[in-house]
Amino acid sequence: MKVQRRTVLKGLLAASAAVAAPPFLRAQAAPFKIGLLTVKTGPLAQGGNQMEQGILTFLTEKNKTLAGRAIELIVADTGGNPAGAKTKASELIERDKVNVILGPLAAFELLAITDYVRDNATPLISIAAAEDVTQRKANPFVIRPSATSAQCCHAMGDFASKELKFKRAATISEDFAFGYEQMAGFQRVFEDNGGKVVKKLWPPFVTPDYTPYIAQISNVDCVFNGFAGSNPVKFMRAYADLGVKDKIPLLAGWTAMDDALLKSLGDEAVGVISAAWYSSEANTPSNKRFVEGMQKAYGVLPGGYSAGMYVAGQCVEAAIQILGGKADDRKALAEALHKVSLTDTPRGPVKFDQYGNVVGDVFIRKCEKKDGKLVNTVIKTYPNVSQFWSYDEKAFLGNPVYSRDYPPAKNLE
Amino acid sequence: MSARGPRFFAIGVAIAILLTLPLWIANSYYVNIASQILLWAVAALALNVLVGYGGLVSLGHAALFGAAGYTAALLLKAGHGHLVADLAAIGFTLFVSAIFAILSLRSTGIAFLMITLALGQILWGIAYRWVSLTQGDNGVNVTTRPRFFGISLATADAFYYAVLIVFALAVISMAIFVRSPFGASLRGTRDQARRMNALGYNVWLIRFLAFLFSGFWTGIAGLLFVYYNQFISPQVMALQTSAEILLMVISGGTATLLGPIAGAAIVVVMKNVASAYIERWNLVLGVIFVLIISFMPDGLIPGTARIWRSGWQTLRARAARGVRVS
Amino acid sequence: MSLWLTLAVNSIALGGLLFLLSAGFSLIFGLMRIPNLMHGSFFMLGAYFGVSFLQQGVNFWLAALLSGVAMALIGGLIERFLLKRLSGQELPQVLLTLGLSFIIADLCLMIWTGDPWQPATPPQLRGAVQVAGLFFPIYRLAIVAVAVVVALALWLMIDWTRLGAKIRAGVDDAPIARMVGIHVSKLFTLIFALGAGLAAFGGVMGAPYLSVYPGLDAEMLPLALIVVILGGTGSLVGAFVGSFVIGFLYNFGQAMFPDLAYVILFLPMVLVLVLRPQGLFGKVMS
Amino acid sequence: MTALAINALCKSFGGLRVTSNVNLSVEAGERRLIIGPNGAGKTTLFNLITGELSPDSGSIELFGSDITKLASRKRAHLGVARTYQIITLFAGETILHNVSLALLGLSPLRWSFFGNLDRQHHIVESAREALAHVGLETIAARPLAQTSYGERRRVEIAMALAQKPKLLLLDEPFAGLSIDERRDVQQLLKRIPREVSIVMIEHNMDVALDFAEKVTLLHFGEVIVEGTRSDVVNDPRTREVYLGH
Repeated sequence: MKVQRRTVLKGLLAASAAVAAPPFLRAQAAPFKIGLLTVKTGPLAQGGNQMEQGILTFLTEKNKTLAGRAIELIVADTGGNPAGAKTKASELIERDKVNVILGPLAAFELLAITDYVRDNATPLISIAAAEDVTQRKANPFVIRPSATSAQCCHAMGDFASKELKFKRAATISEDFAFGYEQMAGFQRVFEDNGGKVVKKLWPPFVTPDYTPYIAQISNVDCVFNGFAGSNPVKFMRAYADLGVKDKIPLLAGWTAMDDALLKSLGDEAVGVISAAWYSSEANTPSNKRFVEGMQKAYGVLPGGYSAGMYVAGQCVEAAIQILGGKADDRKALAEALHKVSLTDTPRGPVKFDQYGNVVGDVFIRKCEKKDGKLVNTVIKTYPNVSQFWSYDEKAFLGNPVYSRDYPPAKNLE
Repeated sequence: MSARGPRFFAIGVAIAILLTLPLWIANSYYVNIASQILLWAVAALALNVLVGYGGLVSLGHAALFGAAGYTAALLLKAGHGHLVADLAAIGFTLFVSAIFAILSLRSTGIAFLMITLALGQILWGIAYRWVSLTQGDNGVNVTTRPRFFGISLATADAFYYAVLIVFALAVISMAIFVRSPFGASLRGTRDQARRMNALGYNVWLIRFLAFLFSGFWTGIAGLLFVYYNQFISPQVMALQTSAEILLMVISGGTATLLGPIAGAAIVVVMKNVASAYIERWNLVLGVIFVLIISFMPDGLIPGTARIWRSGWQTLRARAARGVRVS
Repeated sequence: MSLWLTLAVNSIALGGLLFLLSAGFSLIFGLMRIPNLMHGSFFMLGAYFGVSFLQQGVNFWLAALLSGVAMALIGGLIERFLLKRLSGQELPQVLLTLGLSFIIADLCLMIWTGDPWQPATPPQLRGAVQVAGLFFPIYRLAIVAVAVVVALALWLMIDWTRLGAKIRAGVDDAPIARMVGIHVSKLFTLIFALGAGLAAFGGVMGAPYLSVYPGLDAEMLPLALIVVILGGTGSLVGAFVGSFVIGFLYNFGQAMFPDLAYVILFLPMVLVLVLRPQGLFGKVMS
Repeated sequence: MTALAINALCKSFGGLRVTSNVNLSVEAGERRLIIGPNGAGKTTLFNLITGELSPDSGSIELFGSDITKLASRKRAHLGVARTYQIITLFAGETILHNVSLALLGLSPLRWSFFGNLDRQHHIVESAREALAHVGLETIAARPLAQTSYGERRRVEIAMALAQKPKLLLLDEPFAGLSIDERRDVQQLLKRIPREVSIVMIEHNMDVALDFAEKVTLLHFGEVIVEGTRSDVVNDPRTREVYLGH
């Protein structure tokens, strides 16, 4: 804790030094360019818009000046596909010469550009969850202030087995890497605590009707779902409509019960327990500012996509502070970003492990209806959760990356 | 016949511009955009063989594009050399094209479109679901670009010239193909399939070979794509990509050499360049298509040529009148 | 046991929704030979209209009807001012309908944002039927009932009215219909409007269980295509049977062959097209 | 030698018999006229001979060899050529290109990916020759869209002739022509050498009668009368078919 505070203090000193510097020095510095890789068209635009709102809220709050540097934000729309992400990353890096990139949204977009940002030595702060980007293929230019796919799911597995005392679980998630990794994390901790995952269902990303999958669920204590985008809305309605929700409690990953999604959900979401790395209920000063700013500017309750970008903005600010005046050296910036340690962010304290992934709190929330509105009430906080959970880092990295087949599901029925 | 002079001049200017492009576009980003236009133009030219000259509208070409890209990416990842990977990619694409052709050429028109669409979706589904082979939506990274005669294609400029060479070969082969007896036969099957049969042509085989020819160049474009992005994932095989290539062909003008190239330029520029300035670029792209089709139903290139000609004639007529008056 | 029963009942429910989606598509395709690649957009836009009406406090059924009418108007205008000029030109029609679908998708994103919307199930139809351990939402059964009513209405219209006779003549042979004095041009506008309206109506009906979100258009279009291909173009019976066949294929396929989930609908489509290009109920097109 | 021998040929569409047990024998070099009212099954018979339709039963022999099961394109290579009642040309091309396509269909060159069709001299020369035969050589380069109906009829014939057929099937070559144009086409048909056997369908007896040695009357898919010109004209059944009593 002490070390953290000292870094922050040092950062603050640097900031005040920057402010105190003679005006002509500040005026000479070209604006610090932040490139935002987001999605503004197509099916993923929901999360993409929230990302943009998050960083805009942060920059507005800071009056577009971070640690004394004027900030220029350049927004690029990838269209939600890897090739688009690559082209837009090259637009930001080669044409606009940005100092740092925030984004992209989806794991498959991130994977398409990690080699590219390393080759072009541009720091990237992503909220995409692909595990290996901060594990076996850790990239010195990438940090992730949100969470790996499994980071919250480990906690969910723990909570489901230890606190809820569930013994048998089914999992359901989209048939893609984000889903595999989430379900794997849940399964690993749940089974290590004596539980059994007896059914794993993988509907395609595009599934008009989840009934064929839901109908297969029976004889379990709980169902863990990891849906993302607009899918959770569809899934949870079907889950409730088919009468399963009254019999089998539903657990969820962060994307499935994100606070920003609550306005799209109805009574079917009441009672769902979720694990998330951000809660709009969190009682930190910065979160209050953030939630207020989002309410004021957009009239919405923020969720993880916005919060992730707000935190990313804070990381950029802290890194500039660490570097004092030399924030234009991208390699140094990447190193500084790894060293960032923040005590007050909307998601709580944030620091990074040596692979660039966040170590931070994970909240277990229960969805309730208060004054006619849905809220995710925090019922337990797991502090300082690492991407490796309580496992030994070396052993963790010695295993294959989480996937559909790893860890193997030995208890399927 | 007198149109030959200006035409050669225009072609000469185009070649000069393409050859010197990286010199006066200093920024590698724009050079990369030029490479993208050329590589998509190759794909559009390939599809145009079927759509424009064969009258066979395929909505499954993204699968062929992806088949080449995946074969190359997976073989490279397995440690094979570029030559082996590329040859195998083309071979596999031809094989897939042959299967597509055998199944889809039982019909023409809308039914052909539907079969190719369904086959494309099936291949896309395989790329998505066969995770142990394709790594699903995580995609496959390609770590290196090939070297040509000792020249690395890692830089934007070098890669541009490599794509330009391939593009030029594609254009030349299309130009030869269109004029060739086989090209004439294919156009005949488009216009009067039954009569062609009665004249002694093997209509099915002509279409089959045209499909392979189209598949070959689609595969080449797929290879360029995977080397350009150094990455491939199932998204590129989705219906949207097939539709995009088809839109390039139709908006530019089917059965023309320049049309698909112009169409590719429109789509690539809108998607990648205009999107940086216009937030609702997708809407603008849609509006552009609607405008093209409203004012030039035969496509941008034939439409512009028509307007150009009639404008020229009015000008000349007006000039002639002016002379008389004075 | 209850799994199979649930799947079977749900197959029928999904079939009902698919019929609402594809009946109009089949008519447009069969009569006008237009590959209407914005049919999914009609469905999505209709659903969004419905969402907005519902937010204004409009009754659910009224919202569905209003949305259908609004979409029919839009569809009619599109046909009258854009598609009409391209009659018989397949490729320009493809370009136009795809271009319009881009526009509609982006407009929806602008107006209704990227957030998913899921209207509440109409209060009269909430709850579930419970028989012998089977639990099934009433609303989905209501969709089947609506689909059957719509099918009957369409059938009555086509088989028993003058308009229907004209449509049948038009489907069979447009030039001849024109010769015997049927105003094909007006008929086409009407059919296109009807198809658009039906899709929009279906969109509202589907909204409480599919929800509405960007990308819904691209999800629904292939389904409409598959239904019509399977059933045969221009055949109402074909669209009806095709919808339920796809409903069953989808439900049982997803549950029984999860590894084939992506191709479960396209494999039969290829099979039908290769073996019987005119579809199960279609006539041979020359 | 028999050029064309048709034995007990049958074809139905749905329940409708359009070719009913047709027997027909055309000698080498013969000119045969097939007449019959609309819907008699004349064009269907042509489609069966060229292989564009396949018969339900019966057989077709061309110069003694059975071609019943042979693909349409292979029959073209054996020397069967035809014209169409409804003009079936390549509308976007020139007259010369249309005829060149007919020639290319029988040439192995059709598979060539290289070279320019318009510069294949022997094909272009033969095409010009065929066009000269029908009197269109001066407008060979004209796009088809700019030609008259009568000229298109002649292009049809030129395409068939260009293939140097052994058996030429003419489907209503006079349909829609003016009196002058008819005379031109009559002249042109007369000039066709005797190595070519010709079967001609004509709805209108007057134009074509003097062309043929033998006439076959088809009605509802059946051969009603067959014989010399006068035999058929004078046969009461002919009158019944044509005048309806």
